[in-house]
Formats: sequence, structure tokens, C-alpha cells
Amino acid sequence: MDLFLNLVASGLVIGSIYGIIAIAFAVIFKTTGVLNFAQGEVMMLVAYVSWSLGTELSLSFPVLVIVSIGVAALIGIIVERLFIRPMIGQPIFAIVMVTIGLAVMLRSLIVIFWGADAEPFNAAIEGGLVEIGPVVLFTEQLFAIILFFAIMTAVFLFFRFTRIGIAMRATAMDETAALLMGVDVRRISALAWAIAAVVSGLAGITFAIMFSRAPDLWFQGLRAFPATILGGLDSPLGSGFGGLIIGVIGDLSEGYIGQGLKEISGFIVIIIVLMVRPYGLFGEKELERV
Amino acid sequence: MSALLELRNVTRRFGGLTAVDNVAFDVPEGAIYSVIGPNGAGKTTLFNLISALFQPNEGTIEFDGHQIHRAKTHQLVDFGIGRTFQNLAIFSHATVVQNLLVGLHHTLKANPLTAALFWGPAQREEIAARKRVEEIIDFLEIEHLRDMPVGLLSYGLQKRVELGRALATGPKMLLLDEMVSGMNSEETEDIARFILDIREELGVTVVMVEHDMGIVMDISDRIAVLNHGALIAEGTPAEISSDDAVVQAYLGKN
Amino acid sequence: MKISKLGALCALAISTALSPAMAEEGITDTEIVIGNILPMTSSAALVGRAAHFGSVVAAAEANADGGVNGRQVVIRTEDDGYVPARTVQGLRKHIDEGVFGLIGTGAGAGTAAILPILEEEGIPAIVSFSPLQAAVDPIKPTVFMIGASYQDLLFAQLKYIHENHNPDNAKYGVIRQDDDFGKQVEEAFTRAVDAFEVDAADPIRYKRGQKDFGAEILKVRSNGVNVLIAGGVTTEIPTMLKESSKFKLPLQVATVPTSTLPPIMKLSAPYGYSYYSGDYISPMGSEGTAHFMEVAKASLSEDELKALNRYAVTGYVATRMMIEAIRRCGDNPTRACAVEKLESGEEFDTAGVTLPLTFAKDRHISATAVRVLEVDPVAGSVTPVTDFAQY
Amino acid sequence: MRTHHFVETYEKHIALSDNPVTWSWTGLLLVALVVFPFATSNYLIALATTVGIAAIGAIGLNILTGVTGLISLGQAGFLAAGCYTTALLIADYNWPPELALIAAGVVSALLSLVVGVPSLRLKGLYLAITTMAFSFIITHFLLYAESVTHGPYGVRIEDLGFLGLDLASPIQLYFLVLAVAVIAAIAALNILRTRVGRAFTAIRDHDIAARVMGISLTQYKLSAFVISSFFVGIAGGLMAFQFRFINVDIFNLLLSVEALAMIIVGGLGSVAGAILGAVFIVLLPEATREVIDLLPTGITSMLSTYIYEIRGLLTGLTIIIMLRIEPHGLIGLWRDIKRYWTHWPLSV
Repeated sequence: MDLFLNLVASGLVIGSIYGIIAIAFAVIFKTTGVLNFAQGEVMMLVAYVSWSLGTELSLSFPVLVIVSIGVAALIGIIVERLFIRPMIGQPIFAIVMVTIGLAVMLRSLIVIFWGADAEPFNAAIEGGLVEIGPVVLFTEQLFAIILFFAIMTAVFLFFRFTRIGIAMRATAMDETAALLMGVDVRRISALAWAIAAVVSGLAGITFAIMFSRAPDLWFQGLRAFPATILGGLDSPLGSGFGGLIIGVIGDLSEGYIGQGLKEISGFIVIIIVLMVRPYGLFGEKELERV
Repeated sequence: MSALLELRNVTRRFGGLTAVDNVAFDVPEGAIYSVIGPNGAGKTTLFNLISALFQPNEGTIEFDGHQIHRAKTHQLVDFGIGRTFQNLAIFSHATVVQNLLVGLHHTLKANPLTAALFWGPAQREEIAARKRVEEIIDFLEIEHLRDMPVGLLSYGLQKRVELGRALATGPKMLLLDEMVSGMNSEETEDIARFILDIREELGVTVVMVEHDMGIVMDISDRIAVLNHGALIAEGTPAEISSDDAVVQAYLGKN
Repeated sequence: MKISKLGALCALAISTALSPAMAEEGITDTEIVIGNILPMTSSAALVGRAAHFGSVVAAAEANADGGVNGRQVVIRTEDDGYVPARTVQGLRKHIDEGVFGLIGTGAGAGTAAILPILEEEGIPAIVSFSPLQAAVDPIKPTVFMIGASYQDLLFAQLKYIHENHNPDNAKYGVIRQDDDFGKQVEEAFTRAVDAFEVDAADPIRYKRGQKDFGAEILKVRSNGVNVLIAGGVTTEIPTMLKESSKFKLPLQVATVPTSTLPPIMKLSAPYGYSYYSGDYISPMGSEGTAHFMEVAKASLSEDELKALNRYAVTGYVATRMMIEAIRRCGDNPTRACAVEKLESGEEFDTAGVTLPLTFAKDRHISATAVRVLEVDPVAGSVTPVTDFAQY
Repeated sequence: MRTHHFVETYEKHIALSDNPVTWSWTGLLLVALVVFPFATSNYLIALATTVGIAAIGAIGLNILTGVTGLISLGQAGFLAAGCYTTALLIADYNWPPELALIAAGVVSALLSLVVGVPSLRLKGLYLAITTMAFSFIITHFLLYAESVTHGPYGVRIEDLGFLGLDLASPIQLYFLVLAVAVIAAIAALNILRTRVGRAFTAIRDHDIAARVMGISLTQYKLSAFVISSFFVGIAGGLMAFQFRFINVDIFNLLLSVEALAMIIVGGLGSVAGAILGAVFIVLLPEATREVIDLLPTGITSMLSTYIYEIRGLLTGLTIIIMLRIEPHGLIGLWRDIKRYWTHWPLSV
């Protein structure tokens, strides 16, 4: 039982990270139909910039988070403006490919700028232990879980109650209609990228605090793929929960079966789930009109 | 004239909504048969049932001895049913010729292996298919557009290509879903002429869903009227235009 | 098919533009080319880059002395991205552009992949980046190796732990990568478990590039392991230590020599574990590497200096040996001569990094003696706890 | 250039090209490809061999993704299956290489049914990610089923001959790959101009209309998977010939992404586009290296610390610029240029 609970907790921690990144994927996909292959790299860029700010300016953690959110939003907007907006109107496929090119570029840029070495990301929240019954977590691990639920709540409230959030949902459903209703579709695209950069950036920072600020951080972006597919590409909240499920299943399968299953259990799960629900657990089936 | 298509108590529900409600009628062989009704009356759903895109919840559909209500969509052309769609469903990147060739799909035999070799029978059947396509191109008078990507043509011409594609399947019966909506009167007349020619020259039975009352009354042999999924009248154009229920359905609510 | 024109033009243009003037066996009147194929990108870039700069330092040192009998040494490095198929491609490119000898031969599987080509082409090579038994056993005519195998490096540490700490109810465990490198790590574990007749938990495998070791450490904990081989390449080690510290597991930890990499020590510092490492060279920063560092400072940029670690030292030693062998051949060095000098039994000086090294006709491996080191990440110190010995 | 021409026979209608200019260019290209290896270095021959293998794989992927519209991110898995089949059959079971190569195509094609059947209901990116998941599972199996696949040790094959060719010789291997690539291109062009290819396109453009035209989605989607994977499997088998040592490391996601990049950059749905894309993506890193080498030595040595990152940067940038200029790929660019010249001076 002790092992089980700790495995679940450990799975929730890493699953929270996957979940947050998956939310970022889903926000962009839902509003623009693009799967952003550079999400992991954008996340890495935010984490690196935030690390530099933290070490150079020695900001307190809450201030660093707020500044990082601003920086992340800016990064999202700049990337969208420079690389995505000029492609509007082109086949989705071409845009997806641009994000792949962008990913390759960002990975290289970061190493040129910051070097190839891993560095610790020191932050005030790090290092303490929290004991909940038999479960032991580092404070930053608990932070990851809390951050996950905070972002889930924020995303829910944003899409449900804010004007702009509702406009984004409208765009997702019918771009032409949204245009006619006076929604600025271009601004929506920029906003989606900004939100995704902020959300994934926070995950990146948390991940860097838990592990290290290293040039392979982008790989977590790929790790989050199964989560967003499991939850539904067009469902930010579903994608989030998908992350938790993938994380927990991964750690449980490693704990009880082994054989390197942790890394592929997520993929096995999505294959099984998609057989039953081709649009993910929480995704919406597209209506086909004849 | 014997019945080519027989619908018996056909019902189709989507969730709580009954889109087609206990509909029954016969389409005689060689007829031009129209299905009309206000928007949302269930006409397109009915077409989708006849072309096996949906399966009825209740009832049977028989065509020329085949049980459509149990068939797979892709078997229809083998039975002899071709159709067009309300919203254009052509392959817009492909040329006119390529579109028409797709219509001949079920008459050809190449499999991936023989296709890859493109030798003997595979080559001969392609040549034969090209000849057949030329006949249809002649019939529809679109010789000059042969190698145009269909997406670049006018709406009316795209519709005509779609009609050609359906003809290419070599049907006994054609289902035409709102052929003339969005066309000007000249284009509409062209289509009406083609429909008559199709019946006269090719001996094909035509079933059409249509909003344009002009063409319906001009060329139909018989008409079925749907309202809220139910069949409210069936008969010759003259009978239909004097039917109270029909007048009620079209005008009554105003 | 009309675009084929473009293809034709491209093919012609490329074939005429890129054809290099072929240098016979990598030697001209003014230059001699020594090649590396190393992971300059990917998760192993940290060690691959360092090895490359080690070669560069050795070449710079030789060139500062006027080169090798008047010829300048040129180091040419191909990136294989830690992928054996690309190691093969890299070697083909080297052969094409003319290379005299080879130092970096990719990681273990990469080395295995290129061995037949090295034999076919008769290229002298000193394997040093990633020791691989198959490179010298059986002996290949032109292939040499310095350094002990990962198996010996780890076994030495386990033996030290067994003899000096011997925890109550010792239970051995291993977390290792699921590739050929991990295989060697597991072999050391099996060998120690058999030799010391101790209790052991099932080995745990992880996929290359994995970051999170929560579940693995929980397994270690529930198995009651107290002697652990943390078989990561680089950043996996601090992560394993971190998770262990959460439960304050009483662990003796053995690691591969990469644990003497400064960034890894820095990352491990907060978790209160010191760990063992084994090496066949003097640790960085010790007296043994003083000469190397001096030359490095003279020949590398600020940025490049930061990239140095122990893999730079092994790269330096191997390149230095190759250069010395060529020098001993006089004015008209040939590959055959260099090989002959290498296996002549004469000593090669390594500038204090190791004792002078020798190869022999029937022994193409050297520097196999291992010393166990205790790494204290907090103090940033690496302390030898045994003498060099064969394992 | 020609502006108008008329065809007199149906045979000419269905020919791959009725234009003598095209045929002569194609012939010239083939001559160039045959002469090329005698005028260059082994490394460039090896590079050309890599391009050829990539082109075969890209032609295969293009049938699935470009023509049929089923996006696959699982090419690495099928390639691995083919590569391991050939290598293991030769190394452990002493199969003749000729049969082992065909077996690569067959095994890969059969495996694609395992992926294809459960993927029938999936669309777009869901399908893409599912194929990616399968490819991870395939490489995981290859790594862990040690008793069959040698797991982490990889598989080595010794010198081998193929229909009298000595594949250890770069030139002879090049000619084998060239021959297979030409056969693959012709086979693909043939498939695309018959009812099979038209059915694939119909499914991509409008799957409901395709069904109504008598095309069974199940049958043709699976056919697309099988045909595509056969090509990819053959490419994998040729990889085994080329490397003669294989392990799973190379069959990573990046390879699948590169494969997709080839057909997108080259031009979706076009055989020539797939070939162009393969040339482009394989040569891009080499080209960036040449560009860097052309810089003054001072700059080059300044860049040397991050030379590989700079190459990555250029690669990413080139893909982005390429797509910005011409989202329809190189083949689209080529058509634009051709149209421009044909209609000049009216085109301006």
C-alpha cells in the first residue's frame, strides 16, 4: 500500500507536468487547428529565460513567476507573429511543418546562447519535504500538483466566463461565423500562442526546478503528446486530466511490471482508448455533413 | 411499369429527433421521381438512407432485388445506384477526366500489384476507361474542360461534372440531391435537359430532391412530399399541386 | 517527371562542386589529419564535446612545437548524435576526405559498428571515448584502446564498498540504461553479486533520455537495496540521488566515471550523498591533469574551456599517443609504421595523466588499472580511496 | 517550351507523359545518375545512396499521407521493421540477401495491417499520433526482445552480395539502390494512374463521395497502409545493406518527422515531389556545412564551438523559409517557375 500510494503520488507529479503541457497543446489546437510541435521548445525557452532572470536579478520566487508569465506571453506572441501569422491561409499541414522547423531552430538557439550544460534551477520553493501519511514529496513536487490544478481552474474559468475566452471557443467552432460576429481571429491566434507559452512555460520552470535546466527539456513536450491525445486534442481540460492518467499509469506500470514500460505505457493506453473513442476521452466528435 | 425502388415503413431517428418517419413509396422503373418538402423535412436523410450512408431504425428499402437497408455504401454502385450531393462532393484537386474515372472505379479490376506493373489487362482497361469517359464528356458537352482541375470551374459546371461522375458508375437509378440550387435559369434548363436525356437515351431512373418547383413540376412523373419526416402526399405533379396537405405544409405556417 | 531536370542539374552541380582533392591517407606535405566521430549533439553531447576539445588540445600542443616533423596536426570531428548508423556515415566521410588515424569512435555501439570498416581500410584507431571489449578482443590489427571497461570501473567500486563498508544485510541493486552501455553496467552488477555472494534485487532498466526516476527509486526502496549502481550517463545520477534523499535511503552508490563531471557534481550537491566513481586517469583538477589544463588554457577559448571534463583528458591522452607514434615514424609516416610504433612496446608519456602507457603486439589495450574515487559533491572534491589496480 | 499539343490515341492519354521533352530530360537524368558515381568521391556516393533510400521511403509515405491523406508519424517503426527483418534474416538465418530484402517489404506491410486495422476510424492528427505510438512500441519491442533481435547489441551483417553485386563497394550498392528507386518510382506512378491511385485520392478529397462511388474505405485505406509500408520496408532493408550494423537508436521520432518533412517540402501527393523532398532534406545538413566552410576561417573557428547548433539553426530556418515561399512544396515551386517561363512575357 505504501509503495502503491507513493507510486501514485510520483505519477501525479510527473503527470501534472504532462497535463499542463497538454493543456498548452490543446489551447492552440482548439483555436487554430494547429498541433504545435515546438511547444516543448517554447517551454524550454521560457524556462531558460526565467532561469537567467532568477540567477541574474535574484528575484524572489513569486516575483520571478510573475515576470516569467509576462516573458512567456511575449515569447508566445513574438513566435506567433514571426512564424505562424505569415502562414495563415496556408494548408494546416504546412503550418504544422513550420512548427517543426521552429522546434529545430529553438533547440539550437538555446544551446548557442546558454551552452550545453545542465544547471540547477534554484528557487525558494525547493528542497523541503512534505509528508502526507506514507507519501513523501518534495515541496516543489507538491507545487507541481498545485500548479496543475490552479491552471486547470484558470483555464476553465477563462473559457467559460471571460469575453475573450468565449470568443476563442466561438472561433474554434466556426471561424467564419466568429469573424461575422466581430471576433478578431488573428488576435485570437496570437492569444492562444501566448496562453500556451505561459502555461507550458510554468510547467517548464517547475520541471527545471525539480530536475535541472538542461537542453533536453524540450523532450517533455513529446512526452505530453499521449496526454493530449488521450484527453482529446480539442479539449484543454480533458488533455490536462489525460496528463494525470498517463503519469500515474506510467509509474504504476514501472513499479509493478518494469521492463521499461513506463516510457511506452502512455502510448499503449492511447491506442486502446482511441479504439473505443476515436476523438479521445473528452474530445468532441466532428459532425460529418453530407 | 414495375417498381425499381421500394421503401417500406422507413424510420430513422437521431437521438430524440425522428428525421424520417414511417415513409413508404415506390419508384417505378424509368420514372423521374421527385422528393420535395420544406427545409428540414428529412429529404436528404432519406437520400442518405437510400444510399446506405445511414441505416434505418425500422423498415426496409429494396432496390432491384437488393436490400439497401442492410448494404454497405460502397456496394451501391454494384447494385446500380449513383448519386450526387447537395453540397458539392467532387474531388476538386483532380481534373474533370480524373473525376469521371473515379466513377468507373467499380467497373475496373486492377489491384495494387497489377496496377504497379501496368501491363496487359491493367493497361487495356485504362484505355477502355478513357474511351468511356470521353463518351460521358461528349454527352455532357464539356470537351473543352477535360483537363481542368474541377475546383477552378464555375459552380454550375462543377455540378455537371458531379452528374457525369454519377453517370460514369453506369447506374440504373440516379439520386440527384438539389442539382439546381444556386444555378441561374440557363444552367437550370441545361440540367433539366440533361436529366431528360439521361432518362430517354440511357434509360436511367432518376430520383431527385429539389427545391426548384419549376423543374420539379416540369419534368417529374411522380412526386413525394415530406413534412417533418413523414410522407404527406404522393402522386403526379397535377395531383400534388392541388393537394391540400401540401399547400398547408408549404404555406400553412405563415 | 519534368522536375527531374532539376535533380539532374543538382546531381551534376554537387558532383563537380564538392569533389574534394583526395589526400592520400590524410597526409599532405604540410598537414596530417586525425579524425573523431563523437556525439557532439544529443544527450551525450556533454561528454562528446569534451572529448573533441581534448583532441584539439593535443593537436595544439604538438603544433605549438612546430608540428609533427614539420606537419601541422588537424583535428576533424564528425557528429554522430549518439546514433551508431551515423558513426558509420561519419567514418565514410572521414575516409573520403582523407584521415590518417581515428581517436573518437562514437559510443559503444558506434565503435562496434565501424570496427569492420576500420579493419578493411587499415585505419589506426585508439578507442578511448567509450571502452568496448570487442574492439581489442580478439585483436584487430590497427585498433587500440586505452581505458578500463565500464564493467571493471564499476566492479572496482563495488569491491571497495564490499570490503570497506559491507553494510548489514547488503542488498545490491542497479538502475541502468536499456542500451549496450547499460548492458555493461548490468554485467558489473552481476559479476559483483556472484563474486561477493550477496543478495540482489532485479535490475531496473530505463529508456535513454528518461528524466524522472521517482518510480525506480521507490522500487529500490521497497526492495531494500542499500548498495546501488546509479548507471546513468549524466544528469540521471543527481535525479536518482534526489529521489533517494526523499526517503533518506541508506545507500552506498557506485557510478560510471561521468560522475566526475563538474555539472553533475553541482546538481548532486543538495542531496547529501557522496558517491563512488572509478577511473583510470587522474581526476580533473588534480596534479595529474595540471599539464593538460595548462596547455588547454593556452589553446582554447573561454567558452571551450568550460566544456572540458574528464572525457577531454582521455581524448587528449589518446590523441597525444597517436601524434607521438606518428612522430616516431620520422619524415614519411605511414599508417603501417604508426601501428608498428604503437605496438612496439615502447612507452608513451601521458603528461602525468596516467603512468606511461604501452601496447604490445598481443595486447592492444592499456591503462586498464582502475582507481576508486570518492566524490563529495558538496565539497566539490574527488578523493582517490584506492591505488590503481587491475580488476 | 510547348504551349499546345494534341493527342490522337487513348494510349497517349494514359501514358505517364506524352511529351517527348519530358522523356528526354528523364533519360538525361538517368544517364547523369549512372555516370555520377564514376566522377565523384565515395562519400558523395554514400550520400547519394542515402538520398535514394530516403526517396524510396518518401515515395511510400507519400502514397499513405500525400495521396490518401492518412498522416503517419510512424515511419521510423516500419523502417525499423524492414531493416531488422533483412539484417536478422541474413545474420541469423542465412537467407540470401535478395529474399531478405523482399521479406523486409513483406514484414513491414504485414505489420502495417496491425497498425492500419485499429486506425481505420481515426482521423488527422489522432491517426498521426497513433502511428507514432505504434512506432515507439515497435522499437521498444526490438530493444527488449533480445533473444530474437539482439536487443541493445544491435545486428551486424558481414559482407554480402546481391545478384552478383558486391554491396561492400559503395558504387555497387549505389547502383542497387538506384535500380530499386527507379522501380519504386515507376511502380508508384503506375499505381497512381490506375483505379487504385484514384481511389486513394478520392478518399483523401471526399471520403463520403468516394464510398458512394463504390470505393470501400476499409479496403483502400488498408491497401494504402500496405503499399506504403512495403516501400518503406524495402527502404529499411536497403538501410541494413548500407550500414551493415543496425540498432534501434536511429529509428527515432526525428526520423519519422524528417520523412514527413520530405513529402511536405517536396510536394504532397507527387512522386517527383517525394524524390525532390528526399534530396532536399538529406542534403540540407551537408549544404549548411558547405556554407559554413565557405566562410572566412576566422568566422568558422569562432563558430566552431557551436557548429552543430548553427547547422541545426540553418536547417530549421531553411524549412520555414521554404514553406513560407511555397507551401505546396518544391514541386509547386517548380510548376510556378515552369508556368512563368511558358507564359513569359505575359506572366508578369
